[in-house]
Amino acid sequence: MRIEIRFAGFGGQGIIKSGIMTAMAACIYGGKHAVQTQSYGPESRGGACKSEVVISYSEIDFPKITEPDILVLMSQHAYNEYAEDVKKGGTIILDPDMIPNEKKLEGVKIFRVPATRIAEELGRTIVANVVMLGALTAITGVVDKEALKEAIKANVPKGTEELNLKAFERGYEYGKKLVEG
Amino acid sequence: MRIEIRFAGFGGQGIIKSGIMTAMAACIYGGKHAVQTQSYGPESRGGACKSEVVISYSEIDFPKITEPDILVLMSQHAYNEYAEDVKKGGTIILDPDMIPNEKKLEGVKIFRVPATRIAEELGRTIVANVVMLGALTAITGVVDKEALKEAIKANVPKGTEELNLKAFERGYEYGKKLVEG
Amino acid sequence: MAGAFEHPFAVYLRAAMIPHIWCSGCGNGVILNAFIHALDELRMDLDKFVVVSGIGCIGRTAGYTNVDSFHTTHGRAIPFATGVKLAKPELEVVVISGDGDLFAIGGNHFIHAARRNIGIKVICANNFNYGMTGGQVGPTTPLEALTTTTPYGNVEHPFNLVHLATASGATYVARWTTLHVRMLTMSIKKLLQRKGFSFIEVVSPCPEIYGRRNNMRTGLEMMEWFRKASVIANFSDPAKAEITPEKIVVGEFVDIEKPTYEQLLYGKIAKIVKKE
Amino acid sequence: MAGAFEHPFAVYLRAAMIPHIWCSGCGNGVILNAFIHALDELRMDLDKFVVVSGIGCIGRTAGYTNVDSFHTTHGRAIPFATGVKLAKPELEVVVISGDGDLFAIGGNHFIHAARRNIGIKVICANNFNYGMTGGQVGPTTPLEALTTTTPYGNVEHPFNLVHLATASGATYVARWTTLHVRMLTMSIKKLLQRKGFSFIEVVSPCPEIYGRRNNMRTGLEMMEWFRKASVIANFSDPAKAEITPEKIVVGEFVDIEKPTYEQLLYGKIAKIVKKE
Amino acid sequence: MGGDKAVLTGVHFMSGDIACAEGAIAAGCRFFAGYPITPATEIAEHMAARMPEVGGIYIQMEDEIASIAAVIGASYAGLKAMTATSGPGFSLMQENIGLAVMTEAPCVIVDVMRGGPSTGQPTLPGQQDVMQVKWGSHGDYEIIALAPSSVQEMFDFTVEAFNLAETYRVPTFVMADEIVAHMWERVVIPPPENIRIVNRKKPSVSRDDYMPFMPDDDLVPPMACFGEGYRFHATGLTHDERGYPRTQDSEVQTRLVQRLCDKIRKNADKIVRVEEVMLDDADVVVVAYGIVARSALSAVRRAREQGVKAGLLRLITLWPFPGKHVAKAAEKAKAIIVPEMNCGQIVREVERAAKTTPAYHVPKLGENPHTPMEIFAAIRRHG
Amino acid sequence: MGGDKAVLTGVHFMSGDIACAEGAIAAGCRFFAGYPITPATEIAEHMAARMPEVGGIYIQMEDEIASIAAVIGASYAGLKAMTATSGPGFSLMQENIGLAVMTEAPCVIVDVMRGGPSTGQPTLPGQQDVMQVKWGSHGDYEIIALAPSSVQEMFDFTVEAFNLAETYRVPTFVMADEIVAHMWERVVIPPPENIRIVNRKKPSVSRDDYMPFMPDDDLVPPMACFGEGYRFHATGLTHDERGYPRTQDSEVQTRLVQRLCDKIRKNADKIVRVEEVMLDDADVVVVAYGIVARSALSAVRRAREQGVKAGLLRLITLWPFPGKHVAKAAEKAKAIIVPEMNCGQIVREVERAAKTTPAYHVPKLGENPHTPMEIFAAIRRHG
Amino acid sequence: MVANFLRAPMNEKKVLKLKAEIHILKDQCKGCGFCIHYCPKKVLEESDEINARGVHPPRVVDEKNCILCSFCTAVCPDFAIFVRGKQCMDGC
Amino acid sequence: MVANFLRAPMNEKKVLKLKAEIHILKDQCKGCGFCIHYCPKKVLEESDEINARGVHPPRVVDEKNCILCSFCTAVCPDFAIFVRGKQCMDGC
Ligand SMILES: Cc1ncc(C[n+]2csc(CCOP(=O)(O)OP(=O)(O)O)c2C)c(N)n1
Ligand SMILES: Cc1ncc(C[n+]2csc(CCOP(=O)(O)OP(=O)(O)O)c2C)c(N)n1
Ligand code: SF4
Ligand code: SF4
Ligand code: SF4
Ligand code: SF4
Repeated sequence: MRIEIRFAGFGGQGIIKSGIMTAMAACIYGGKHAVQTQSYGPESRGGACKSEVVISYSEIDFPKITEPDILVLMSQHAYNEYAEDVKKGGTIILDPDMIPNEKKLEGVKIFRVPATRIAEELGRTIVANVVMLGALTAITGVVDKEALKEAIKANVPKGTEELNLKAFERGYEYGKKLVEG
Repeated sequence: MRIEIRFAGFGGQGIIKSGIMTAMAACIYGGKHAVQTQSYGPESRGGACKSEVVISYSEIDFPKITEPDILVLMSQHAYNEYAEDVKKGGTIILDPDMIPNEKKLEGVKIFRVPATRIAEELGRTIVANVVMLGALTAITGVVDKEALKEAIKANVPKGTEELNLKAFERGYEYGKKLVEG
Repeated sequence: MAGAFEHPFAVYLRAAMIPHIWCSGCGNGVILNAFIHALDELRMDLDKFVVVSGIGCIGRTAGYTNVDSFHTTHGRAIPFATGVKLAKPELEVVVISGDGDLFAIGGNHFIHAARRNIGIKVICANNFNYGMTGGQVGPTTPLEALTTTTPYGNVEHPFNLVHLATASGATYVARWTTLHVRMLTMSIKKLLQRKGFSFIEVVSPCPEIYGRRNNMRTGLEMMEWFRKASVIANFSDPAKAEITPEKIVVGEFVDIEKPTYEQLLYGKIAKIVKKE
Repeated sequence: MAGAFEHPFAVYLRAAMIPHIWCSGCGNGVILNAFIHALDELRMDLDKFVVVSGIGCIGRTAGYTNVDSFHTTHGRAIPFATGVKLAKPELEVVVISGDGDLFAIGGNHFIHAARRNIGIKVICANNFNYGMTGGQVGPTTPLEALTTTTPYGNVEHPFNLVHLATASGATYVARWTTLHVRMLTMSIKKLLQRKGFSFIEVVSPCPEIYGRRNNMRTGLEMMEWFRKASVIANFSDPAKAEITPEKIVVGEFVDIEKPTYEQLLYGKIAKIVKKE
Repeated sequence: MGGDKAVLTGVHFMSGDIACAEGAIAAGCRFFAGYPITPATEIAEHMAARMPEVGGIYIQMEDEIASIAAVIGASYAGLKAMTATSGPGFSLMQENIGLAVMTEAPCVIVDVMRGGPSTGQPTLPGQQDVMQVKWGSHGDYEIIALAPSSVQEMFDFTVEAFNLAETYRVPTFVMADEIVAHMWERVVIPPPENIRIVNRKKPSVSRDDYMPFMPDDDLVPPMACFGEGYRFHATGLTHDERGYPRTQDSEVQTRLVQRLCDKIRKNADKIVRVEEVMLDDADVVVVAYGIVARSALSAVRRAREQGVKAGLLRLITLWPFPGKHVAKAAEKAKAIIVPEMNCGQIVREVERAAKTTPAYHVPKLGENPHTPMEIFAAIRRHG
Repeated sequence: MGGDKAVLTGVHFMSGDIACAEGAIAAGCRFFAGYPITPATEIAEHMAARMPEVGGIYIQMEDEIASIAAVIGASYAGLKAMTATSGPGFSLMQENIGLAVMTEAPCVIVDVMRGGPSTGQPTLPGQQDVMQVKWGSHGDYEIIALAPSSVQEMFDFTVEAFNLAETYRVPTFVMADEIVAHMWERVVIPPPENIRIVNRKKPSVSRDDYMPFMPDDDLVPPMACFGEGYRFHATGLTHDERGYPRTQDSEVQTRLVQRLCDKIRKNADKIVRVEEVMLDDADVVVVAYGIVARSALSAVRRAREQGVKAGLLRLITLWPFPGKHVAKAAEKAKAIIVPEMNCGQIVREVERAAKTTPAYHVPKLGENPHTPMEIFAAIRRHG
Repeated sequence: MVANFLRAPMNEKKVLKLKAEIHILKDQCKGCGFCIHYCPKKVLEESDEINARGVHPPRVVDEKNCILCSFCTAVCPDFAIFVRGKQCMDGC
Repeated sequence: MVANFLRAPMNEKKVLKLKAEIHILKDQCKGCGFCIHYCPKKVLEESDEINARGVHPPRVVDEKNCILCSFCTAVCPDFAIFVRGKQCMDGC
């Protein structure tokens, strides 16, 4: 089993951290093999940015993604660039507020999580990525919920653990609802 | 025919120029092939210094000296280093005032030309090398006298031509006397 | 090319390269704006105008200005510009680059170009750190400031750039902040009209990278610091032109005449060529 | 090793490397002499003493002094010394090198070490040109001087090294000529006793290479120029410390206290290590 | 000083750059001088945070030239020292890498390769400096260079690099790439007692007898350091065994430069490391290193699944080049495939060693290494 | 400007360094930026005296990095430009040589090789930078390098270097050595009309249509210069045909870097030059270049006199490497002898090309090149 | 000159007045707030709208207060705002 | 201290005087003339002798005039001259 996940958005949205936390959860707290790689441009903020995670039961040779099973998209640009890359039958989770223009995609499961809005409600837009992680966990089960919570605690700035866990839960609930319809 | 000449002394004695003038005389004004190479140390003045000339009727491949036919030596250090390199039957021209300690050498023609003293008499120690060139010409005939005079004129600082030609003549006469016994 | 957007300065910009890469609230855009403003007011001949930058956030400037332009390696804008200026002295050659580019890796070229009085013009965006590489300490970072490579506080004394430029021999030296857009534009106009090596330091907000770590999370907060701390002291002693949390001394510090390198050099050449 | 010759300073020298390579009348030997004199008077612990030089005639100094010594590449004496000093702050680290080495190719390292106030000591032999490579123009060559690469007269304005050092942040700055052997020795003693980045420029004759082309054929003639032109002006404005045919301003210019880089750094380290 | 904090024994999830920094600290590195550059900056940043905790020195110099010079200085002052950079900075370091070679200063230099030439693609990977690391400085010399393929190896090989540097008194290189450096993976840091640490040989003679460049039988001279009372001299000029300049002597030059080369060449069998996978009966041999070796392994496995007798020769040391291993593998093989993230570099060494067995280069530039499929296709094509 | 004084038609007795400077001036070089270093200093000194006479610029920069940067600047401003240095300075130039490659700035760089590594033996010769010239900068690239054997060739090859630089928009190197540079020999400077001069292609389109990095069929883009009204941009970053940075695009990187390599590789047959002496029936082939080729010629002649079928393949272009010529010579030969003033550099390329024909390296360091006898002995040994 | 940054002609007695035309290139704006904050007449404010870059560009509160100082134009890092003076009769 | 550059103890009342002992290491000398020229008491002059380096080293004209200022020692670039004060009774 090899699962490929791509997170994409723009610099400043915590895209890269999302990948790291997911991979770490799968690996350190989940006992699987996992690797995270990334790609970003010259802009310090606002540039296109992506983070790729491969999770597997066996050792991972090729660490990059060829055909993502899951896409987590947080900007229009990311959507335009990557939405069509997803594997047949794969999953796209996106923030509809950041992606006003969707095109028609066939054979793909699409979940719309207004992560930025939820994060704003929590008082810090910056945790939108963690909201997304919650939704990702609920929707795909690709990583264990508790494992991801551990990974979040290990990766966010001291003092913001609670806020982040709350964001995660909010995302998780939102995702749950979407799956359960 | 390939003739190898080595000039050696210390920095500031005009050793390198001597080689250039000799080679230039042989080549430009003498119609032969000639090449000059050099070697010197880190000292701007006073360091060991040598200048090598190869003269030939045919094109010169290897431009360095393996066994000099002629040595022109102007310091004790140069004498100690090189005197024994000379080809059997070869010629050494040296300045005895600069080389107080000579060892016994067999099968070599030795000519002692007090070039520095003669140059001092002419008022400029700096022309000792040109005195030596005069003696070299007279003793070995390896370059044509007029050719060397042309080379000297082309190479010494403007305004010093006369002094240098005088030095050359003095060396030439001294050498002549030595050969003619 | 112009008209891709309708700002009156659009013709001065390469539309395909805009939007620029700079963060929201970054001072680099303000500097570019002031620079173009000065070009515009002086009606410079853009066919005889060269912008050279090194590597860094502000180093992208060369790519944005719609004139002959070159984006050198990190730190080498000044010697490249020197080559251009000497080869074609009729060109106006302006270097726009960062404090890291010009004064860390490129410091030697700066002091030598100033010493020689090469007629190039240098505008430095001083944002107190290396923006492009994510906010490391640089030669202008204040003591005790936090950066990614001074997590326990900076132990390096920063340069006083106007003092250094003066001691190196620059003939025009000024410092402004990005809040002083009017003075800055006026100063850039002077810089472009001087003959000799001329230098303007622009204290500039880098909110995303520097500000964030030092309690100024937005460009506005940094601009407010500039507003509160700035003291204009024209032609005061460059040695005393400090930048501290409380005080940023700005103004013009040097404005003198001295024969340029290219004047002296072409003077010699003219004499020698004539002699032949 | 000592005793190969019987001068009282012989123990400070590596006998196998003497005689040095310097020309008759070269000031480098005078500087070495004054340096050893200062070491001797201060009874420095020679086991805790490092001399670092770059490339050039004076750069051979490291090889002559009988202490731990390193002869770096051209221009890199200061960053090498920085590595030594930070790694073992208990060592006294002195850089002795040329104006070309320290201020042409190495200029950037100088201004940054001064800025950081690294506790290394720098002595620069300023002989107005590159001696080792046969006398090319350098950053200290006077305007209009003749060198092998300025056959029509120099068009580059020279640095004022004491001004540059001051503007860069040096805490001790002095200039002497090789004729001022007493003051120079006293000054080197001070330099060795200061904590911060300290700098002495020694104006020094290079008769064979520089003097010859500029109407001073011997060391004596150059020393006579120094004698006639020198004006001692202690703690005068470094900006005005000129070197012209008529006037050589010498003296001490700066002598201040400021925490050194290694004090600040080791201070931080001590706190952090303790915290654990 | 800082013993406990030095080796972070345990299981971690780290980026390659951080693992590299931790490897250095575990190996005993206590001096880091550098200048920020993508994608090596995080090594510096991590060192800046960690060095003070272990009583070590972090200094950010004014450029890369100063960084390597300071590293050599610290090495001579007795510390294990390192710097990290990427292509543009690596090019700037070349002159003083030569100084480290000539003065036999043990030190470690990490080059995190990005897309070149020139400023190129700062945030994308490359394997374009693998010839430069051998030939980038003027003059003849030999160095040691390792190529990690994983975050774990960023840790392990950095430790190893220090050991090799100290053993042979030679600058030793970790030739990483942007992917390996920025990638996050699991890293296991062993307890200190399980990490092999080598320290430079010290002189056993008195000051008067000490000759800083007199080699032992292994061609490596014991190394005194500044402040230890040996009062010795070192220079980048050609020097005799005492360290004194001998710029006119051909014999001294021959002896010195030949030894500097030979101490690596003659010890090459001890230094060289490769990983051999299914080579015994391989018709097609893939020679790969660094991040590409992972794709290659995948491709070789797939080929075997499909009945193609493919094997992988992974180069762990790029330099000294494992020529013998290539020659051996080439003997039995019909073809050699050399996928590299460049326009053809190590393939030249492979060709040299493989003699008549043809070597096919598979170039790749930009963001991604070769996919396993791309290498598999090449195996198919030439197998 | 200065037309009459530019070409000193006639017979001269000159040093190699002076001949090189005169060659540059004859080729149209009007900008020299440099930093003194033995044994290349005399080129700078001669340029300092001569440039003003022909209306050109001589500037001594603060170091070699600045020198090459200024040369690139002057080249972009439209002048033919050059610098000259030796090993230590050459190493420092590497980063910006990469910039010249990436921005396709025609320029000439003379490296007068001395004994290395590091400061080494400043006044003695070497051939130790011949791999560095190909691999010294980070990233993939190709350059052109010529190896003169005589003072006459110091003149001729410098002219040729400018022509190649202008033709291919690539930094072109004259790899001299201390002997050739300091040696005095006869030089014949032809009348201007007999000297072939090539100037860079200029754009034939308007400003709006001009794409500064859009190649013609020969893979070389026409070059506008600053101040000509094209208002174009150039960068050391990976860029598209307009010169705009494209740092995230793998395709642009592949297209650009591959073209930069291919414009030399695919034109190699036009660029490569060798001299072949008695190769037709040669059992033993000596491959040599630079000053050593003269000894080799002598040795080959001596061998023939003694009935040994020896031949000489002299490499005039070191890069692109004349691999085809070596391969052809190797086909018939029993052995190849490669005498070099280094510890084994070009011999590696020879081995690569010669496949199974064994190549024997004859190293030599210090003051003198191999004597003809030494090479002859090697011919005997392996012949 | 391409741009036309005229200061309000305070001392002209006659007829014409300059009316400000404030142009905001919304999608260019990165939302730094400089124009809003440093407008001497508080002519601008943050809008509710979210633009292509995910920020709230400025909007004009009351164009009439604008004194055409052009500070907003000059301080905008993104060339996203500029002001033109339109001649009109008093009171238009 | 290894060296022993004492100034003449002017203010010691008693007995002893310092007699100068000028040591010239002839073959070290490069003949720059600094010591001769800058000796305040003109104690030294150029000798006729030519040394190993081909120059005329200094020689002492009159040791008695030496005031032990050691300037010659300090200014010599080649460590070729040094002065020692030897204690002796007045008049020795
Ligand atoms: C030789 C080299 N070293 C390091 C770098 C990495 N680098 C790119 S930009 C930069 C710093 C830029 O800082 P500054 O000039 O202050 O500009 P800013 O980004 O802050 O505008 C560095 C270190 C490089 N490109 N080349
Ligand atoms: C990188 C490099 N460039 C150039 C040189 C050649 N070089 C050796 S010494 C020197 C100049 C020395 O001048 P300075 O420092 O003033 O010392 P001086 O010889 O005058 O005492 C130069 C340019 C070198 N060794 N290395
Ligand atoms: S990182 Fe700083 S300097 Fe760079 S664009 Fe962002 S705010 Fe500006
Ligand atoms: S060349 Fe000049 S600096 Fe060098 S040793 Fe001679 S006099 Fe001294
Ligand atoms: S022109 Fe002046 S007054 Fe008008 S909106 Fe802009 S800043 Fe405000
Ligand atoms: S100054 Fe420009 S970028 Fe900033 S808020 Fe105003 S319009 Fe937007």
